[in-house]
Formats: sequence, C-alpha cells, structure tokens
Amino acid sequence: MSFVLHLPVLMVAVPIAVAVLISVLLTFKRNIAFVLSVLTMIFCLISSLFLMVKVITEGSFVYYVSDWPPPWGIEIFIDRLSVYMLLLIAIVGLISIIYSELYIKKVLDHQKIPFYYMLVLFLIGSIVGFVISGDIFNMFIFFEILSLSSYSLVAISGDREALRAGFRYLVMGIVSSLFILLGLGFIYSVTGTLNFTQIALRVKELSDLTVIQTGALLLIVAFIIEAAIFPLHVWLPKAHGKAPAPVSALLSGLVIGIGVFGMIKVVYYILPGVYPVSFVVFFRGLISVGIILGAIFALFENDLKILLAQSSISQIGFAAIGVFFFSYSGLMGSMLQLLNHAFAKSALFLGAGAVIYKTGFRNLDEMKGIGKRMPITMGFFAIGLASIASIPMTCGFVSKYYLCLAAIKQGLWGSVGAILLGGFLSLLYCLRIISCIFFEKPDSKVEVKEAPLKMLLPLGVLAFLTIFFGVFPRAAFVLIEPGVKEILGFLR
Amino acid sequence: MLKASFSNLIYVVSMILFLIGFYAVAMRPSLIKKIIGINIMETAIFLFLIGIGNKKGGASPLVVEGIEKYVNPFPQAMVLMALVVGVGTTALALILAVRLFECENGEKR
Amino acid sequence: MNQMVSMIPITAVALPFLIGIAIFFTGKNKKLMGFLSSIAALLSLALVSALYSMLVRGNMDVCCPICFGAGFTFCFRVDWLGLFFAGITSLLWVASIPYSIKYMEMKFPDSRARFFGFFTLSAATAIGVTMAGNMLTLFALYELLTIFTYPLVVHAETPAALKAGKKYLVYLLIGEMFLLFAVLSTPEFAGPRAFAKIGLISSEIGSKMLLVLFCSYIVGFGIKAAIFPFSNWLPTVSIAPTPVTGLLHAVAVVNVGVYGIMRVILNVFGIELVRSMGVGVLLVFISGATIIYGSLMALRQDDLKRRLAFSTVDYISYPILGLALLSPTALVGGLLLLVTHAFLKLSLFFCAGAIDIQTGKTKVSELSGIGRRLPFVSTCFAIGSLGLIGMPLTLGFVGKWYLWQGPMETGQPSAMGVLIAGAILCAFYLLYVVYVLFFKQSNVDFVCDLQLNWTMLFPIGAGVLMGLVFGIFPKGLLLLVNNVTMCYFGG
Amino acid sequence: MFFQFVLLATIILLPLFGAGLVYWVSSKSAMLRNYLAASLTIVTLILTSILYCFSKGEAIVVGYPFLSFAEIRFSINPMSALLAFLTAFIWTAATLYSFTYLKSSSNQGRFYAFLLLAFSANLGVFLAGNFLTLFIFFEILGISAYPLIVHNEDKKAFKAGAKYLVMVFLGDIALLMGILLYCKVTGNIDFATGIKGTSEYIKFIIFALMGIGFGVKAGVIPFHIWLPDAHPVAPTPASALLSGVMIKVGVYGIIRSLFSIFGPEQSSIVVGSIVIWVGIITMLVAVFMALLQENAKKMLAYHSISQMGYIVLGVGCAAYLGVEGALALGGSMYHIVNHALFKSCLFLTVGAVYYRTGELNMYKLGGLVKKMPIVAFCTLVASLGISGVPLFNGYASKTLIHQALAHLGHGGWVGLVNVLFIVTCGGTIASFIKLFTLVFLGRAPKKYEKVKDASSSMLVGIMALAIMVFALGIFPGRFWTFFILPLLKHLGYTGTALSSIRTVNILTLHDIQSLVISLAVGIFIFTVGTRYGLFHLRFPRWFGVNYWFEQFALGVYFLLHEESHLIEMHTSRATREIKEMIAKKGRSTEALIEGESYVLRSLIFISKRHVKKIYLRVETYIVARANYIIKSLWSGFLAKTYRSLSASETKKEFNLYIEDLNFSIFLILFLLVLCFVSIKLIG
Amino acid sequence: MKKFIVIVLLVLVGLFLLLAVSKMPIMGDPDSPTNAIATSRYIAKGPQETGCNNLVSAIILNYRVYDTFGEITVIFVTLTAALAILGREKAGEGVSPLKVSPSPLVSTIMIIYIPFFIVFAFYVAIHGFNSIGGGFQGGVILASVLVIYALVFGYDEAVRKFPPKRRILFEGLAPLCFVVVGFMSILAGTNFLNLNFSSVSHFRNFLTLILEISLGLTSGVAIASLFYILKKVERE
Repeated sequence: MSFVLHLPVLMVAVPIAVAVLISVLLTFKRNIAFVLSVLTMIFCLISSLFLMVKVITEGSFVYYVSDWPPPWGIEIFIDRLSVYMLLLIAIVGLISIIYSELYIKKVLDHQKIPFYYMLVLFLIGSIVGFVISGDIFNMFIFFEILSLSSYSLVAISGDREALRAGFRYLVMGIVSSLFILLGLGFIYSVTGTLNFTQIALRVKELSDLTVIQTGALLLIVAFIIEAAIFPLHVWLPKAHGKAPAPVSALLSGLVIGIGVFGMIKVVYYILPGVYPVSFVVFFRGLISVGIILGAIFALFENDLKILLAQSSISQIGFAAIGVFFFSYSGLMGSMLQLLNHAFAKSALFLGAGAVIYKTGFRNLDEMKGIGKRMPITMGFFAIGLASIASIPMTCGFVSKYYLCLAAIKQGLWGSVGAILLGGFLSLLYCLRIISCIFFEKPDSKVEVKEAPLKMLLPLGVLAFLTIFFGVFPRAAFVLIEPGVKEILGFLR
Repeated sequence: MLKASFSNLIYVVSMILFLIGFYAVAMRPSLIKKIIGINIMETAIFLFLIGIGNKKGGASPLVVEGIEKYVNPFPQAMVLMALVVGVGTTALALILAVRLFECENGEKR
Repeated sequence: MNQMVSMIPITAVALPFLIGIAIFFTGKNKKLMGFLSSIAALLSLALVSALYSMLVRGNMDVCCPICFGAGFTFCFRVDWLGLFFAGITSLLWVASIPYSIKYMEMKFPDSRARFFGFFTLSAATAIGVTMAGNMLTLFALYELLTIFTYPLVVHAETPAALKAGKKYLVYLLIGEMFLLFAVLSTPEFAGPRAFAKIGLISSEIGSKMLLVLFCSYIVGFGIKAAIFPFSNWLPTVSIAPTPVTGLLHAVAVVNVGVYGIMRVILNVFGIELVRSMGVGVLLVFISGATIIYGSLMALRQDDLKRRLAFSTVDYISYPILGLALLSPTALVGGLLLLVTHAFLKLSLFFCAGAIDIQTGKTKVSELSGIGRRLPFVSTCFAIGSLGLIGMPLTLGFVGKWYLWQGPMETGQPSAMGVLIAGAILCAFYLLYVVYVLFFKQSNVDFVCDLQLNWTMLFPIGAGVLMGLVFGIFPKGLLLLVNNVTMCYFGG
Repeated sequence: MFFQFVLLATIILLPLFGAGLVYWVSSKSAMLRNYLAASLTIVTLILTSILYCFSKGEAIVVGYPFLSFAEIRFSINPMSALLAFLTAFIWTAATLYSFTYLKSSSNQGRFYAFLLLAFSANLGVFLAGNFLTLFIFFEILGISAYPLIVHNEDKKAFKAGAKYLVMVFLGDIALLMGILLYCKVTGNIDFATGIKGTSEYIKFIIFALMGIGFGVKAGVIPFHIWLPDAHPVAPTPASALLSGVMIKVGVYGIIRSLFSIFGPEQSSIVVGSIVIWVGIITMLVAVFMALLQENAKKMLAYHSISQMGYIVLGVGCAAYLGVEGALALGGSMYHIVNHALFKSCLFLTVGAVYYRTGELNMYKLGGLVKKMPIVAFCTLVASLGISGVPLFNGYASKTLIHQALAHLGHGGWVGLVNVLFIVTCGGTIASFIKLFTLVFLGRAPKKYEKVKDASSSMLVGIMALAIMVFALGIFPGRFWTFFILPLLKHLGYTGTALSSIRTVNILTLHDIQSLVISLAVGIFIFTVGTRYGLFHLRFPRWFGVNYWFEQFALGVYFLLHEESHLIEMHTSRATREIKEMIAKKGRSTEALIEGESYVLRSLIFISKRHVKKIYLRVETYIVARANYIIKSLWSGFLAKTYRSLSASETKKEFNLYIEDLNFSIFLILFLLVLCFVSIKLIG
Repeated sequence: MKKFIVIVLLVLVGLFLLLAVSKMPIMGDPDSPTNAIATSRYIAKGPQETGCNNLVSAIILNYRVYDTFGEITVIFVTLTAALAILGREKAGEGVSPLKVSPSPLVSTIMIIYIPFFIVFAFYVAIHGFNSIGGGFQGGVILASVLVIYALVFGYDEAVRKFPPKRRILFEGLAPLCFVVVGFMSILAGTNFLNLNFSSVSHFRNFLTLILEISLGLTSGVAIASLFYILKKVERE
C-alpha cells in the first residue's frame, strides 16, 4: 500500500511530464497528443480511485515532498474533501478531453491542436497540485500555472471576442495572484511558516489579529475573483462564453470550484474563527445578491453559452454561501453543489458545444425547435438543465435542500430568501431554454443531424452521473459526510 | 501607529508602490501601461517580502566561516520563484496584447 | 396502527414512471404507444386496489422507507387519505386513456410520443404524491408534477400555448418556493414515520412562527389547488389539449393541491392545533372567496373550456371549505364533492373536447342546436352538469347533503351563505350551457358527421355513469370516506 | 309487506323508465309512442287504485335501505294514496287529451318523456315516507317540468321557463336548508308528529324555510310570479297538470311540514295566524288580478293561485286551532281534490277552444255555445264547481272552510277574515260568469262560423273530469267519511276531535246566507265591471312583485355578461323614450307613469353599469399590474440596461472595452474597501 | 470624476494596509517569528544537508525543490501559450532582413564578446552552490546573449543560427529532468524529488548540479524563443 502514498504527487507530475513530452515528440508525430492525454487522464482517474479507497479506509494522511518536515519542506495534505475534489477533477477532465477530440479538430486550425492538449494537461495537473498542496506558497505557484493555462485556453480560438475576454480574465487573474502573494507575505510575517496546520496552531497564540486578518482577507478576495462571486464576476460571462466548449466545461466545472475550495481551505483550515461576525454577515449578503443577480442576468441573455456562464455565477454563489454558514448541512450543501455544478454545467457546455459543432447556432432564437432534430443531445442537455434548476431526482435538488436547511436552522432569513428566489429564477431560465429548444417551431429550414457518438458518450456519462447522484445521494455522502465533520472539527 | 510605521519604513514604501501600481492598472487605458503597472505591483510585493526576511546586521545567506547572523533566506527564495512567475505572467500578457493589437488593426492572420 | 412494510407503494409509483419513460422511445408505432400508456394506467389501478385490499385487512398503513442518506430520506407510505386520492386519480386515468388516444389522433397528430410520455409520467407522479411518506417526498414529487405537466400545456406549440405555459410555470414555481421554505422549517419532517404521527409539529415553536409556517404551507399547496388569489393560471391553461385539461388540470393536479392542504391540516398541524390557532376561519374565508370568484368568472366566459376551468376553480374549493370547517360531516361532504367533481368534470371536459372535434365549435354561444346533432354527448353533458349542481339521485347531492350540515354543526353562517351562493351560481353557469345545447334554436343548420366511435364516448359515459351509480348506491363510497375521516376525527 | 314493496317500486319506476323508452321510441314512430304513453299512465292509474285499498288501516312504511345513503322510504297512508290516485287520474286525462292537441307540434317525444318523468316524480313526492325522499322527487319534479313549459321554444316561453327554473331552484335550496335543520334538530329525517324539546324560535325558522321551498311550488303570493307567465306559454295539457297537480305538491309539502314540526296538539297561534293571513292575501290579490286579465289561460292561472289561497287558509286555521282544527284541515284537503278536478277540466276546455279557434283572448271570442255544445256544457259545470254553487263539489269544501273560520273565535280580525272570504267568493263567481258569457254566449264573430266541436279523445278527458266534479258535488258526505276521516286520523287527530265532525252538515242556515251574499257580490262586480270597463284597468308596471324580480334578474344578467353594448342600448333607449313621452303631452296620466317608470329603470341600469365598470376596472388593474411585473421580469427592460453595460462587442470601439476592463479592476478595489470596512469598523 | 473616486478608494485601502503594516513585528529584530523558527534549520544545518553554501539555492534546489518544479512549468506553460496563440516564428531564410545594417563597431565587439558572455552565463548557472548565482540567473544571462545576437545581427540571422527545431529540445529539458529525478527518488523508496536518496556520497551534489544546469538552459532558451515569437514577423 505504500505506493499509494506517492499517487497524489504523481497525479501532479505525470500530466505535466506528458505535456512536455508531447512538445518534445511534436517534431516526429503530430497526432500523438490526444492519445497521450487520454492515457494520462485515465491514470489520474485510477489513482484518484485508489486514493479514495485508501482515505475511506484509513482516513486522511500527510506526505512530505522530498522528505523535509513541514516548517522547512513542502507538505501534501490529503483528506476526504481533497480526494472528493480529485475524483471530480479526474472525471470531468477525462470526459472533456475525450469530447474535445472532434470539437477541437473543427474549431482550431491544425498546428494549434497539440498545444491545446498540452495546455489542458497543464491545467489539470496544476488543479490537482493546488488541491493537494498543504503549503500556501506551493498553492500560489500551482494557482499561477492554473490561471496561466486557463487564460491561454480561453484565448486559444484566436477570434476577437475570445482574445478580449482572455485579456480581461488575465488582468483580473494577475491582480488576484498578486493579492495572494501580498496576503502570503502578511501571514508569513506574523506566523513564520507557510504550512496550513502550523499556521492554524500559531494563530491561536496570536494576540493581535489585525495583520493575520488582512492577510486572510487578501487571500479570500483573490479566491472571490477566481470563483467569480458577485461583484467581481464581470470577466466570467465573456470568458466562458467565448472559450471553446470543452474549455468552458473545464473552467466552469473545475476552475470555479477550485476558487470555492480555496476559500474553504482558507476559512476552515488556516484561520478558523478569526473573522468578526460583521464580515461574515456582509459577505453572506454579497453572495446572496450575487445569486439573484446572476440568475436575473441569465434570464435575459440570448447567446446560449454566455447564458450558461451567467448561470454559473449564481450556481457558484450557492456553493459559496454554503461555506459561510459554518454549519454541518451548510458545508454538505456547498460540497454537493460543487459536484452538481461540475457535472451538470460541464454537460450543458458540452451539449452547447455539440450544437455549435453541428449547426453553428450560438443564439437561442436560432435554436428554436432543435430538440426534435437532435433528440439525444438535447435530452442530455435537458437533464443537465434539470439538475441546474434543482428539479427533484437530480443532485441539484439534494444540494439546494441542504443549503436551505442550513439557512433555516440558523434563522438567516436573508440568505433563505436568496436561495429560494435564486432557485426559482434558475428554474425560470432553465425552463425558458427548454421551451425554446423543444416547444417552439424552427423558422429556418436548415437540415440538422444528430451529434456524433464520440460527443454523445461523454455527454451521456455526465447526464447519467447527475441523475445517479440525485436518485442515490448516499453514494456521495460516503465521502462528504466524514470530510465535513473533519473540517468542522478544525473550527472548534 | 506613527512610531511603529517609521521603523517599518520599507513596508510603508512597498505598500505605497503597490497602490501606485494598482492605480496604473485600474486607470491607464493602454494595455502596455497596464502590464507595466502590474510589474510595479510585483516589485512592490517583492520588496515587501524581502523586507520581512531582513535581520538587522545579518549577512547575505551565503554561509561563510566566521559569520553567525544571516538574513532569513526563505523569503529570498520565495521572491526568486515569484520573480519567475512574474516573468511568466508578463510574457503571457504581452502575447495577448500583441495578438489583440493585430486583431484590432485588421491584420488577418 | 401496526405497520406493514411492503414494496407495493414504491412499485405503484415507479412502474408507471418507467413505462412513461419507455413511451418516449416508441416514437414510430402508435399502437405500441397506446398499448403502453393503457398498461401503465391499468397497472397503477391494479396496484392501488392491491393497496386497498391490504389496508382493508386491518393494518392502518403500508410503509416502505427508502433512506438515501443522512437526513435526506424518501419514503412512501399509504394510509386511507392517500389511498382515497390515489384511487380517484388512477381510476380516471384508466378512463381517460382511450379518449386521449383517439383525441390526439384527430386533433394533434404530430409528436404524440412526447405527449403520451409526459402524460403517463405526470399521472404517475400525481399518484406518487398521494403515496408520499414524509413531507420531503411529497414536495419532490409535487415539483416533478409541475415540470411534467408543462410540456403537456405547451403541446400545441402555438405562441398562445407558450404564453399560457409561461404563466402556468411562474404561478406554480412561486408556490413551490413557499412550499420548500415551509417543508424545510417544519422541524421533524424527515424519517419514515413523519406522517404516521398526527400533529407532527409540537407547539414549542413560537405562535408567530407557526402562523408563518401555516400560511406558507397554504400558499404553497393553494396555488396548485387554485385558491382565490392564485387561481388565474387554471383558465389560461385550458387551451391545452382536452385530455390534459380533463385528467390533469381538473383532476390530478388540483387534487394534489387539495391533498397537500389536507395533509398539512390533518397530519402536520393536527386538528386541535389548527383549531386553537384559529386559522380555520381564514381558510373558510379564502375558499369562500374562491367559490364566489370562480363561479362569477365562469358565468362571464364564452369559451366552453374556460368556463369549465373556472368551474373547476370554484368546485375545488368545496373540499377545502369542508376541511376548514373542521367537522367530520363537513370533511365527508368535501371528500364526496371532490369525487363528484373528479368524475363529472372529467366527462364534461371530454364532452367539450368531443364537441370541439365534431363541430369545431368552442364558443358557448355557437353551441345552439348541438343537442340534436350529438345527442349522446349532450345528454351526458346535461346529466354531468346536473350532477355537479347537486341534483338528487347523483353523487353531488349526497356530497351536498353532508357538506351543508357542516356549517350548521359548527355554527358558521358565513360558510352557509357561501355554499348557497355557490350552488346557485353553479346552477346558472352550467344550466345555461345545457339550455343553449338543447333548447336554443340553431339558425344555421350545419351538417356534421356523427361518427364518434366508442373510444371517445366510453370515458364520457363512464364518468357520468359513475356519478349516477355512486349517487344512487353511495354506501360503498361512504364507507371509504368514513374510514378516512375516522383516522383523524374518530381516533 | 313484500307485495307493497314491489307495488310501490313499480309505481315509481314504471313511468321513470317509461320516459326513456318513449323518448327512444318517439324517433321510431309517433303512433307507437302515443300508445306506449297512454298505456303506461293507465297502468299506473290502476296500480294506484290498488294501492289505495291498502291505505285503509295504519300507515305502512316501505324502506329501500340499499338505495341512497340515508334511507329512501315510502309510506302508504290514506292522505298520500288519495293524492296519488288523484294525480294518476288527472294525468291519464291530460295524456289522452294531449294526443290530438299536440298532433302538429315538433319534438313531441321529448314532451311525453318529460311528462312521464314528472308523473313519476309527482307520485314519488306524494308517496314519500321521509323528508329525504320527498326532497329528491320534489327537485326532480321541478327540473322535469321545465321542458314541458318551454315546449313551444319561442322567446316568451324561454323567458318564462328561465324565471320558473330560477324560482324553483331558489326554493329547492331553501327547502334543503330547512330539511337539514330539521334533521339536525330531530336527529332523523322522518315525518314526526311534532318536534319536542326545541325552542319555538328554531321550529319557526324550520317551518319558514320549508314554507318558502313549498310555497314557490304552491304559488303562494310572494312566490307566485312564475305561474301567470308559465301557463299561457305552456301547451294546455302541461298547464292543466301544472296547475292541477303540481301546485298540490307544494300545498301537500306545507301540510306535511306543518304537521311534522308542530303536530296537532301544540297549536301555535303565531304561525297559524301568519298562514291564515298569507292565505287571505293570496286569495284576494289573485282574484282581482284574474279579473283584469283578458287572456283566458292567464285568468285561470291567477284563479288557481287564489284557490291555493283557500287551501292555505284552511291549513292556517288548522294550525291556529290546534286540536279542534280537524274540520279546517278536512275542508282544505277536500278543496285540494275539488280544485284539482274542476281546474284541470277548465284548462282542458279552454285548451279545446284554443285548439279550434286559435284565440285565447276572451274579448275576441263569443257565441261558441252553438258550435261547441259539449265543451260549453263542461265549462259551465266546472265554472259552477269553482264558484261554489251547491250540488257541485266546490260548494262543500268552501263551506267547510267557512265553518272552520267560524270556530276561530271572536277576535276583531276574524270578522274581517269572514268579509274578505265572502268578497273573494264573489270575485271568483264574477270572473267565471265573465268567462262563460264572453266565450260562449253572445254573437260569434264571423271568423268562427265553421268551428266544430272538440275531437272525441279530447272530449273523453273533459267529460270524465266534469262527471267527477258533478259526482263529488252530489255526495259530499260519502266522500267525507270514506276519504277525509281516515286521513285526519293518520295525521294525528285523536278520537275526541274526530267524533265531533263525524257527520258534517253543510246546508245550515248560515251557509245558505253566506252563499247568497257571495252570489250577489259576484253579479254586482260583473255588471259594474263590464259597464264601466274596469276590467281594462292596467296597473303601472312597477306595482307587482313580478316587476321587481325581473329588474333584479336583468341587472344581475347585465352585471355578469360581456355584452356591455346591451347596457348602452337599454339606457339610451330609455332616455329616448322619455323624450318622446314628454313630446306627446296629449297622452293621459298613464303616459307620465310610463315615462317615470322608464326613468327609474334607467337609473337602476346606470348604477349597475357603474358597479360593473368599477368591478371591471379593479379586476383589470390587478391583472394588468401582475402581467407588467412578470413581463418586465421575463423579457423586458432589465435586459436593455445589461446589454448597454457590456456593449463592447456591438460598438466595436476598443477603448470602450478598456473602459469595461478598468471598471472590473475598479470593482476589485471597491470590494477590497468594503471588506476592510466591514472587518475594521463594524467588527 | 472617476479618477477622484479611484484615488479616494486607493487612499482608503492604503490606510488599512498601513494599519496592518504598523501592527507587523518591527523589521529586522532577531526574535521576530520569521527569524526564530525557520531560519534556525536553514542556517544551522543547511550546508551539511544540501551541500551548498548559498542557502537560497539550497532552499530552491533541495528543501523546496517541488516549488522549483512548479516554477519551471510556469515558464514552459507560458511558452506553450505563446505557441498556441501566436504560433512558431518562420524558419530563418530572409524572413525580415534588418532594415539598417549593424554598425561595424557594434558587430565586431559583439563577435568578440558573445562567447565570453555564454561562458559567463554557464559559470553563473553552475556555481550556484557556494557563490551568488543559480539556475535561473544563468538562464537569464544566456537569454540576453541570444537576444543581443538577434538585435545586432538581424533577427533572421539569429533564427537561422539557432532554428526552432533545435530549441525545442532545450525548452523541454528542465521539466523532464525534474520529473526523471523525482521518479528515481520514488523508485529508490524515498518521497518524490528527495535528492539524497542514494547512499553514494556526493551523488546528491551531482543531482543538484544537473538540475541547476537544466534550469539554466531551459529558462534561457525559453525566454529567448518567447522573444523571437513576440517579435513582429510572419508566423506559420
């Protein structure tokens, strides 16, 4: 069993190594990139499954990279929640890479294809690195790789809007990474170490909390930008809207989730209980406004992918608000929401990609009545929409249920109203799309065939997963429940 | 407040430099000026980090016989790596800026 | 109250559900689709009767809990009240299948697989709601019902249908928002035993909070039961195909709303708590207002189906009024009127559909002289409306007999006044249609072929026949209804 | 017991299923339908007569437990058997009569079907054992009579039919309320002999509710409005049955309810006097309205209302006197039978005249004695019967009721009651003299020279009724002992009360004296009326109850119906007519009355219109406001503001994109400040 | 107006930051938390454990070598991003001749000095152990040499001299070295990237040297090829 200990680091190193290998092998074989990336992703999936088994049986464990103990070396901290995230990353990553084989051939021109796969592998490797790292500076570096590769992936298609969106995303991203660095500096100056558990211990002895608060606040603001929560969400609609479909699936599914996961780490791991009540109340208010506004903007958007991006803003708001309830069901809700959002939203983006791949329609009113001519894709698309709209029997319902329960238990009527209204509005725009796709008569007489099997399979798997976790949420609880209890243990 | 901040002059200067950089990013219309603003902010943070590791009368972290007090080497290593990150981000920003410039001026690829 | 764990409730819901999904894929051959939907209906009827036999054999409820996770349990449990509603819905579902197959063949021939798929799914969910064990399952299936009925409303895919669908959605989803809030803030709603205990809510919650809870429950379920302020969606939805307005919007969906309110008052709050909270008067006022509003508006509608839809709004408030009076006889009367409404309103809607198909007439003013053209359909319409009004020898009279005793016992003159006004107005707007059908001279003599084969006529006749038969021999039905009331008042 | 069980079931169910059979057969062949209808009625007549012989002793109660929820129970007692037999007899006469009368009219199948349905309902009401059965058949009778009234399907028929249906329906609701209250108070729904243990007030309310329910059908004054409209419109056999038998159902109901609520022992002065006064007013007003009519059927309709007044008067005396009221009740029961006979005979004769001449207006007819001798003779017999001339059945029952009045004691108002009684008898005599002289005596206008006598089948019905009128007139004593006494015993009168009225002597000096006075009054009214044309006096429209009911109904109709143009049309027409009236100043005071009534009506409409407008405005306001909010949420103005915010693509200016970028950086700064503020200042 | 608001906000943020800064431990005092904990190990046992006196490169190449691995991937990601977005520059032949020929003075000096610069670059890279320097610093100097060459002798001349095909190998060198070393340490039983996994005495120094050189080479070549890509010329 000792080899399993190395798996987390390998999950970081292997994708990066393969990416570099692709660039080196580029001169001889052109189309090796897709095969290699699929293999690496399969490796990641298998290793995350192994890790899951180990963590479930023996609980979380610590791994010192290059054998130096924490205050000096870098420590990798694997607990149930990070394994849960790894699983998510592996699944979504594998699926979007399989999906992107056909899509990329059509969208990007020939030379760029291997670079696309390299960037995707970097993205996934860095996300894994970010999730498992136990050291803030290490987290910063992987955060950097993560955002660099996502900027370039957004701007890869090369048309004007994508570039603009990429640049805006870049500037926001750079500012957030600088905030992390600054925050890191403050925390280091006061605690002397960069390791999560060490910091948590030292913070308890600190008398004056102002420095550590500013440091932690800067970190949180950085993650707000990353997770596109309300006031700083301006870059997301264009970035995810204009990026190629598999990329926006990855971004919406994982990268935003990482933002929330980072927030959870900062709030629960490093600095539990450092915050005055007023800040938490202010922040919850901000996020609830975000939920409602995101849904309202989604209500009026015409371009399908931008609409889905808008809905990501409000959906991620759901996950973020769960974090700030500091209660058992709140965290359960936000974890489930991450799962739901990863699967359902990537299914939606891949579905939209399939439509664009086949017909080139981007606007909703061009897509009237497409449900009849592409029944299977639109069927899976509808399942994804149902999960976003938190219809019962989908895992969206389970997450909204827990979030609402947490809010009501603590008597936070403001956030209860926001969650309910957000749910209602998300139901509205989902059903608006469904009515537009299925029930309206198409005006243009363009002949449309069903999407190819290679695209349908990933879509089907994602749709199946949303339904599966909706009907049998116990499967998800096995991982989440003990993990949430662990985190809450830190809080005490 | 004042006495303490006088002794931490380096930090105060870095904070002000950081805000100047921020102002450039937030206000300047041209992309290149924004990238320059980003660099200013980076340098401000590096100054701040180095300042944290400084020890009065400590020598640079090259171990030589006869000297006991050394400056804390960790922030310097952190700065070195952050520098390379800075290079990466600025390079990507420039790439995008160049590409944007070409697109805006109608130069089809 | 010994509890027998059996899988029948869950199969009663799951099997039709799966068949419904299967129907989606029978796009091509129509026969298979018709066969499957009738199988689903018959299956649910058989399972409901199996449940009836189990309940009759003494054990009070049949529960089969399916716990999915910490605190998040779906469980199904059948007791008399649930069985009563499930019985009505499944019985009428079977009756409406032949009609809908023929109707869709004639009126909306395209994309029928989708129609019958959603039709079966929504009917299955309507039955499922009545078998929910705790409030969470009830809410889940309740929301699914809205979602499944939406495609049926917009089946015609005309702009008007889409607008109606939009309004339908907005109304019901707002309702569900309130309901979710209420469901989650009732302290012990989860767990398989939720509904078994009567008076779920112990009174340690503050009285203000109790009131808020009660109001949000009533709003949540009331929107689907089309009570006064929120009843606007029912008439606009009447433009949907007749089987949908007939089975779903006149029977299944509104019954679910009424069922919900009954569960809330009888199980969740318990009668003593409701009486002590003094909320019964509020409910009486609301249902009275709905009766008056529904019937007044029905008088003014020229379109036949809109008129029947408004009469649904009016008639569905009788059981709620019966419930609000918190007396056993009133509840018995309310439940009987619910059954009358289910049977007769279904056949009335199907008559309207048949007339629409045969003569293409939908306006009441154009119906003059149809009595001679379509004798069977018009006589069924006449008998059905007489039944609804509460003529003797019909089930309506039996229900009216018991319901009118309610206000006398509890001494609420206002309720009595509402009942009288309701009876009069109901007579006016239904008999006017009968008068136009039979007696008004038709100036234009239009020729229409009379071939309405038996599949259309059978459900119409069956509904009216059941109204009459139960009217003359109501002993069996009374036994069932008394069982329901005994659970709450007797025990 | 089993024989009665089957007998009763056949009596009720035979006509019921027969109706369906007839309707089905009528589409096949007319002849078969006529025979079927006739045979069904005759069989039922025979069965009811068989039934009568069972009703001698104690009342036999036959229950059908398996049927309705409470208990459908019939009882065979002298009273119900007598009335059932009477119904069957008149029904056969009318059916035979209607074969020829309706030969030419359309959709006869429907007429005969509903005729039979009404027949079975009527029998059901008379034979009912408890209030539930009574109510069931009462309501079926009400509904099934509607197609009979609107048989001719012209505009006036529908108006009258609508009014009838509304009145009956409201009556039924009141009756159901009364029955439910009765059931609540006594615990069961059987005919008891007086409720014990509840306060006087509740008993009064129950009787009032039931009284309204039965009063509508009986045509008592405030609810009589539908009768005069229904009769001229309905075909003659229907109106004969309507006034002959269906009205009796109402009175039977009043008697039943009175005796099960108050019972013979507890005489309640208050209720008795009220019923007496209602009877008196009905008699008086109806007679004078009858005098004013020129349409024969309308005149006969008003007369049947006044005869109902007699019966209600008798019932009132019985209630007032309590135990000694047996005589009064006997008299009213006797009068019910008499009135059924001579009134249906009169209607059939007038019908025959109409069948032949096609004219109902008495002033346009005359001199038909020579042309229609038998019809004239029968009308004479029936008229004498109704006027209360000795040797004819009317005299016996009127004098009995008159003697009962004498028992009332010597209060001030008793004298007034006697005077009014005699005046109404006089009025009846006058109107029937008028009928006979105008229609049969005098010169026959030239158009009616070739008129033949009524056809044989019509005459059979008329002759049978005339013979019964004459027979009962000759042997009143035998009828009294054989039918009325067992009936009174059934109703609960004890031995002592019955012994005093075992034999009734109706030829006392006092009776002869009152008969002569009433004859004189009658002749006097007739001569003065014809001389000075008083019979053409027309009261202003708003005088009668009828007018107010129509206004209320029309107002409700306009309030609820879409056709708002109807309102404009009505009010504008009213104002136009007022102008014309004033322009033609030459007209007499009547014009002014007419004009002024129009103003009144237009005022009512205007107020209604405003009410409607307010109602519409409020409703549209709420709906419009809700729509606006939903629309704006869904498709509307928020989208525009958002699109302008991120307009960089559309506008294609690069600097706008930069501006947008700066704005997002600015947002970061703004959030940072907010966070710091929330931590530092408030924390 | 917008300018005014931004300035006000900046001042506010500055105020808060300064408040935080004032609360920080005074710069330079020996017993501040940063100096007490971490430095004790680095300074005391640093040279023995890692074998290099320059503590900064000790931290970079031994204590936190995982971060350096992250470091070099950042550079490589930027390079791939450039290739993805802008695409490789064209191979040398007469792509964009220098508009003005290099002045003889500059070209001759450059011809003489460039080899020395390259040697100096390698010296700096290699002597990261006990002298100021290290992988990155050497790489940067190398990059500057390549850039100067292009500036002086014309861009296409430089590209022809050092064509893209050959540069690929150098670019991919460092990440691959790190991964290979990491795998070797795992195979040897210790954790990922643990340099002193083998018993042979100075093997650790040898490994650090290899890492040092690969770092230098990759960073230098990567930054140079970034420059070549960015320069405004036709691209494939």
